[in-house]
Amino acid sequence: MTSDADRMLPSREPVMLLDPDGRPTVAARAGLPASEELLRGLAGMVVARRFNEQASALVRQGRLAVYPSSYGQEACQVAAAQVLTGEDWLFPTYRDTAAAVARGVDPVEVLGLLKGDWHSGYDPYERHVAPLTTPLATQLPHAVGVAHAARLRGERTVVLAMCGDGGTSEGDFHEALNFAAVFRAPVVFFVQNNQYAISVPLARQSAAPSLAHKGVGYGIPGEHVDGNDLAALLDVLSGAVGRARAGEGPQLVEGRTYRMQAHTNADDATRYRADDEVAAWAAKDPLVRLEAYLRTEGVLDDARAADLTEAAEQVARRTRDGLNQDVEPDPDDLFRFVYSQPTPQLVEQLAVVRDEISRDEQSRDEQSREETR
Amino acid sequence: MTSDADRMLPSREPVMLLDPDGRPTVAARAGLPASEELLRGLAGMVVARRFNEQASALVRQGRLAVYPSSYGQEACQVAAAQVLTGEDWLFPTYRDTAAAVARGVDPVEVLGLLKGDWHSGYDPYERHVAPLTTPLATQLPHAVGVAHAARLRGERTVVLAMCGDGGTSEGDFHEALNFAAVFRAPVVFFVQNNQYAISVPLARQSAAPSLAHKGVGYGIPGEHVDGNDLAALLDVLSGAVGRARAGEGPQLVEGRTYRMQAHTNADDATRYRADDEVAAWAAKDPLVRLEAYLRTEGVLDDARAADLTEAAEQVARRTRDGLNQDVEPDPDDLFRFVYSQPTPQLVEQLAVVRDEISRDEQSRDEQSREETR
Amino acid sequence: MTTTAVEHATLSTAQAINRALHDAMAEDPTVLVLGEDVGPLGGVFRVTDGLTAEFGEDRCFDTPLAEAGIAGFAVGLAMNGMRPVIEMQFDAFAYPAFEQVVSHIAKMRNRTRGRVALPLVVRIPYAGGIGGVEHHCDSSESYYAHTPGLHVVAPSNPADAYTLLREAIASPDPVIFLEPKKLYWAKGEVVLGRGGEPGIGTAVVRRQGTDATLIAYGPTVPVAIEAAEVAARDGRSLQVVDLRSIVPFDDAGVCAAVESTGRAVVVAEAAGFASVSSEIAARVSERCFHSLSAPVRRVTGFDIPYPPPKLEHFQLPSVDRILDAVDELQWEEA
Amino acid sequence: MTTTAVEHATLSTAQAINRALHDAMAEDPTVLVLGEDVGPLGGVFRVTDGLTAEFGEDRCFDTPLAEAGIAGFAVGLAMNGMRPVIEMQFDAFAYPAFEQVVSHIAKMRNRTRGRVALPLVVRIPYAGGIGGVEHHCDSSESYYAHTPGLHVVAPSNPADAYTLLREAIASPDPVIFLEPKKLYWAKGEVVLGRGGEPGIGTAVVRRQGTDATLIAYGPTVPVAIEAAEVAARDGRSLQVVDLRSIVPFDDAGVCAAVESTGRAVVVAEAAGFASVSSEIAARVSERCFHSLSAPVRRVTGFDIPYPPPKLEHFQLPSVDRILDAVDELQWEEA
Ligand SMILES: Cc1ncc(C[n+]2csc(CCOP(=O)(O)OP(=O)(O)O)c2C)c(N)n1
Ligand SMILES: Cc1ncc(C[n+]2csc(CCOP(=O)(O)OP(=O)(O)O)c2C)c(N)n1
Ligand SMILES: [Mg+2]
Ligand SMILES: [Mg+2]
Repeated sequence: MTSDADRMLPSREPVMLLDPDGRPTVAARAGLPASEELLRGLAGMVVARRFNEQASALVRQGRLAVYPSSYGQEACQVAAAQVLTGEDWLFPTYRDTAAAVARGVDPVEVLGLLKGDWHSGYDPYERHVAPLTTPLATQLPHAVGVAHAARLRGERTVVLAMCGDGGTSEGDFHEALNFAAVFRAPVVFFVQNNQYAISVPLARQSAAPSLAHKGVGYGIPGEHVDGNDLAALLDVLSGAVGRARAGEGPQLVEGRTYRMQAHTNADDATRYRADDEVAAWAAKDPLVRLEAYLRTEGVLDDARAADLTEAAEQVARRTRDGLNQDVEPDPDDLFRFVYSQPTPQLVEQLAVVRDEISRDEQSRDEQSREETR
Repeated sequence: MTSDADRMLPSREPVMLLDPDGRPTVAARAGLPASEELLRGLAGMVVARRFNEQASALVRQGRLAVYPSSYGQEACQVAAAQVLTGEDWLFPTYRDTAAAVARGVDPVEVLGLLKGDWHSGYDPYERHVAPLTTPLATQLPHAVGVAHAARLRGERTVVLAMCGDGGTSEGDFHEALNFAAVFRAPVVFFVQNNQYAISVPLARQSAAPSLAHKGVGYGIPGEHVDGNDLAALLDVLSGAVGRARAGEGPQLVEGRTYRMQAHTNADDATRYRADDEVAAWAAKDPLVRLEAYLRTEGVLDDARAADLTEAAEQVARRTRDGLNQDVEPDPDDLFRFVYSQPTPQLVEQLAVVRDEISRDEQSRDEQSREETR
Repeated sequence: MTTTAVEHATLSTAQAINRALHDAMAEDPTVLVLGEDVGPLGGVFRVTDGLTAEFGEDRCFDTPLAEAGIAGFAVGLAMNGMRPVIEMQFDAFAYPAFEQVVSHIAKMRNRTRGRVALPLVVRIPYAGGIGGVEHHCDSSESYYAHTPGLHVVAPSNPADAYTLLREAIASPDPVIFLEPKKLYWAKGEVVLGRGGEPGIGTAVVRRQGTDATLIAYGPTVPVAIEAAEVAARDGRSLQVVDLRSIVPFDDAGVCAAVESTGRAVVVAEAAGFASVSSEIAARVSERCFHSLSAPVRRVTGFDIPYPPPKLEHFQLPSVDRILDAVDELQWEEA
Repeated sequence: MTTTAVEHATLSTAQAINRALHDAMAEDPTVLVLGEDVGPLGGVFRVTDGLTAEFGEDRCFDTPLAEAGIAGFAVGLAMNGMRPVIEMQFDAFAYPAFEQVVSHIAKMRNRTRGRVALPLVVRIPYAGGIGGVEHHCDSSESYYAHTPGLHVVAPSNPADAYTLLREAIASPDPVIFLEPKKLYWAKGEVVLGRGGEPGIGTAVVRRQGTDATLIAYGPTVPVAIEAAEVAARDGRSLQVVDLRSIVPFDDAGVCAAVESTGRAVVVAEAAGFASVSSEIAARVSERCFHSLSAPVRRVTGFDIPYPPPKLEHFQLPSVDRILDAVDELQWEEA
């Protein structure tokens, strides 16, 4: 019994394969992910970083209502997508736009929610990416249900479900992990512990030795990993995905990272954290260390780096262009998707809106006719 | 960090100090609770057992609507009350009537909920026993709040909050333990794992190595104990209460016991469990083993045992007598306690009821006058 | 034109629901039944009795004790090709799932522009009249009816219980299916199979009448019918409308009924304030204003927590209280 | 008779609430403020700004991110001598706490025959009109108003925000305190201190008028006033009633107002079905039936999930939509 429990407890320190300077750690002697995987990961991170910057710029330009940036968390964002196959599912939170982009969702559609056109901009079935979920942790039981349904049909699908350190405090986190464990659902719960829930620091969120220690209470193996080390993330997450796929049930992975920017553009992080804390984490940037390693290994040179930057630039351009297009939302949409068929009540209510619009148009027409007269 | 975690993990096997035959185990070499404590505990269990039997009989006689019996769980019921001082608080679930009685609440008032007169029959402040709570695990965050309020005032109060194995699956269990840990609230969470939630066995409730393993995920020491061994329960629970009182924060204790009877009288346990399972647990009866031990030790003899039985008989008599009294509930009560002052709406609604009653009485009077004519 | 042999059976409401679950599961392998104690025990009301035995552990199963988890898990199942039917053990024990119901079950289709449908049913044994203790007798329909994106259905007899549940399970929209507990044991004739009419969204006149209309749903329908029978002995002819579905609401059916009598009493068990009964009264008052000879009256639960067993009869709309309301419909002026 | 120097200040609604919290905390050491981000950050709307600095970590503090936990924890605090004021960060993020609110906060006093009072306040920034994304703009008052045992209050201006919150904190009953987000930045004159009248349970006529009565609360009050101003230019005199408290409801005040005009329009942001606006329409229709020259009309949110920012203006009751409803009050017949 307790040997079982031992197996479920995380390692003493978060797994790190590349140190902040990009040097392989002792743990890396057991092997690092293949170079092409790491290069693919770096490419993803360059895109993610650029995408974060672009989206923040679009907020300043008034093109997005709000943007919760994952700047600094790009290793987690990219690894979450990279360890999955096409048939797998990703369940992102509201902050995980870059992960959705990494999984191939159109960046403009990913930002739909934050642009204000509609609540979700992309088709979840296209890339098997659930809608970005705002109510924290509420998507986790959905992830378990998707995984269980697949398993009932004998499919090999794995679901990777993301949440933040703050999200782990919600009852839904607990219920989801417990359901997954009891039904041995193939779900990898990936907690991005970025040290803050808006202004609330981790210490006010949990007194646990680590968030990965929550696994054993459900009978789920828990592991923590340096969340700014893409190599370690790929290693630990793909191990977890592999075990889930092999029928070993759910897994819990905590990525220790840092929210480098304010919660959203609307937030003022100086109210609750010190600059030197931010600076210390800046020195652990996920892109810097992987780039350093790949250059040392000779896998990356300036030309290749320029290619990555150019590819990221294209994503940024596509994002910018897409968001700069003004789409006039159709008021009929308000009533179109509430049910498969509108209720008689909605039919009446739509008529009210249409009537208002046509009267408005009429009076505008009349006005312009008068003006041209 | 991990050394902290080690400290929070339960022992390999549930703590047992007296084996099912009442023989001290190896673990008991470190000491057993004082004989008078054990005798007090046995007295409590004899009362609890008799109370369970009496209440079940009152259901058969139609005096109680329903009774969820703690028959077989008397050691947990009594220990929960016995380890607390008067200033402490007990938070029982709907099944923990015997624990409330053990804490000195009037047995008739304890059964108020199940008699159907009112939702809660006793004054929670009198003995510091919160109302029996039916929605599972919802009382646990209340317990944390009570503890925190006391601590803010510098009081030494400890709160013991009970729930079942089924209750641990609820989100409120999670949120309560987490709040307690983060605020270092002096709460002992005592899970009576009686192996079933109505018909659902533990294996469908949790895949954890033990429910006590849930502690570490919050930073709370977890321990499990043979829930039919009063000596072990007193030892472990009073240790937990003491540490909580000393400012070491919350503690989690799982008592492994068994619901010997059906969920309530309305349940049919043969639909989901086998007789031999029940029989195996009958051999571990909490009263039998403690009585055997105390007789061996010479603390208990026939005369003393008869005293205990007589005391229990008195509680049963008082319960019976109280429940056999028909109290006509006052319809005004429907409106009296909803707010500190009734809203104008409730004043109107009470008038409707009073009017109906007086018209009923009038027509009954008229009828009887006609009949006597 | 095809002729179908129509199968009938005399069933209690609980049996009719059991049969509907059974028949839906037999027809469609994606229908799953899950919840607390719905497996080997067959549910605390035996509504799911025999389903695990017949369809296996994968099709009808117990879950851990966590209502938000059950609802959220069902969202995932429905997102991925299943048609889950979940049971909330009692009305008030559905509240922990409120967030999942309101923010996801009700909104998923709308959020995703119709791409993610959630064909799931939330079965809730509800309302009082069975001497249940606290938390076991809530009439919670107003919370759901106020939440756009949900269909809310409440049968008043075994036949409707079967027909409406079959339709609910087949529906691409999420349905809150409210089962009046006190009618579980009431027997009636049931037409089996699909295609039983009328469907969700249609109110039905249960009793013809010309003087006033009683509008009821779920557990108050039999009470309204009884009141109409008593009134008939006193020479007053009361019509009884059974809503059957609260959302969608049958404005046409209800208005036609009320306009035919010119008077209306709404009868519902739930606390009246800001409730489904308020909605009915408001709609009827607005839409039938010029046909009304008297204000619309409501006979509802009082605005108090559901009472303990020994006092519950005061809370339940009774025949007498309905007749009192009818008496107040300003007959002198007529 | 004592003469008190009355202190005034010009404050935004957010500042008025901050001041009310501050003054209550200064007067009563048992008043605690807790929730997500209410501490050092001062809340996402800065409503709790400065309270931790002034009163210390024990009096105003952040909790873990768990709304049910916050509400349940507050129940315990209130059971044990404190007066907690909890913040739910946004309307829709209060739903996870629904079970605690409905089964405990609303019922504890009644359950214990008045022995356990829960003097606590649940502050909820609510409703729309600020371009917020999904889950940040719900009008959830109907869920609470339907739940017996809660007081439900919604101020429409800084003065009421201050006065009503002071009274809510002092109340021995639990109060759901709904803060219209879009009014957070609206400034107004505030009378500080206790004893500001009128209190919870009293509606107020915000604008005199003789032709019809607009009944509003919270965020729709300024819109109703604006509509009345526009109507006045067209020669129609509209009265505006501000409910201020939904529960208790001021039947006397509302009826007197409606009877004085004979026509009424209810204006509320929430989806209309089975809502507070249904209740108002039903009550007014029933109680003022013979004074009404036209059916009571409702201008409410549609029965749809709250729309995304670019479409929200269609959902919000607008001046034009209110005036359309007024136009439909059958003036020809008058
Ligand atoms: C149920 C719920 N409560 C509150 C919020 C408001 N809120 C949005 S983000 C956030 C903090 C989230 O912290 P965390 O889970 O650590 O994720 P992060 O923002 O760090 O990515 C809060 C409180 C919400 N979205 N959902
Ligand atoms: C929130 C909630 N959901 C469902 C129920 C119905 N119910 C009553 S007791 C019970 C089983 C409880 O099991 P456990 O927690 O193990 O306690 P035990 O009955 O074994 O003492 C259930 C499901 C409830 N009371 N509360
Ligand atoms: Mg975080
Ligand atoms: Mg149990």
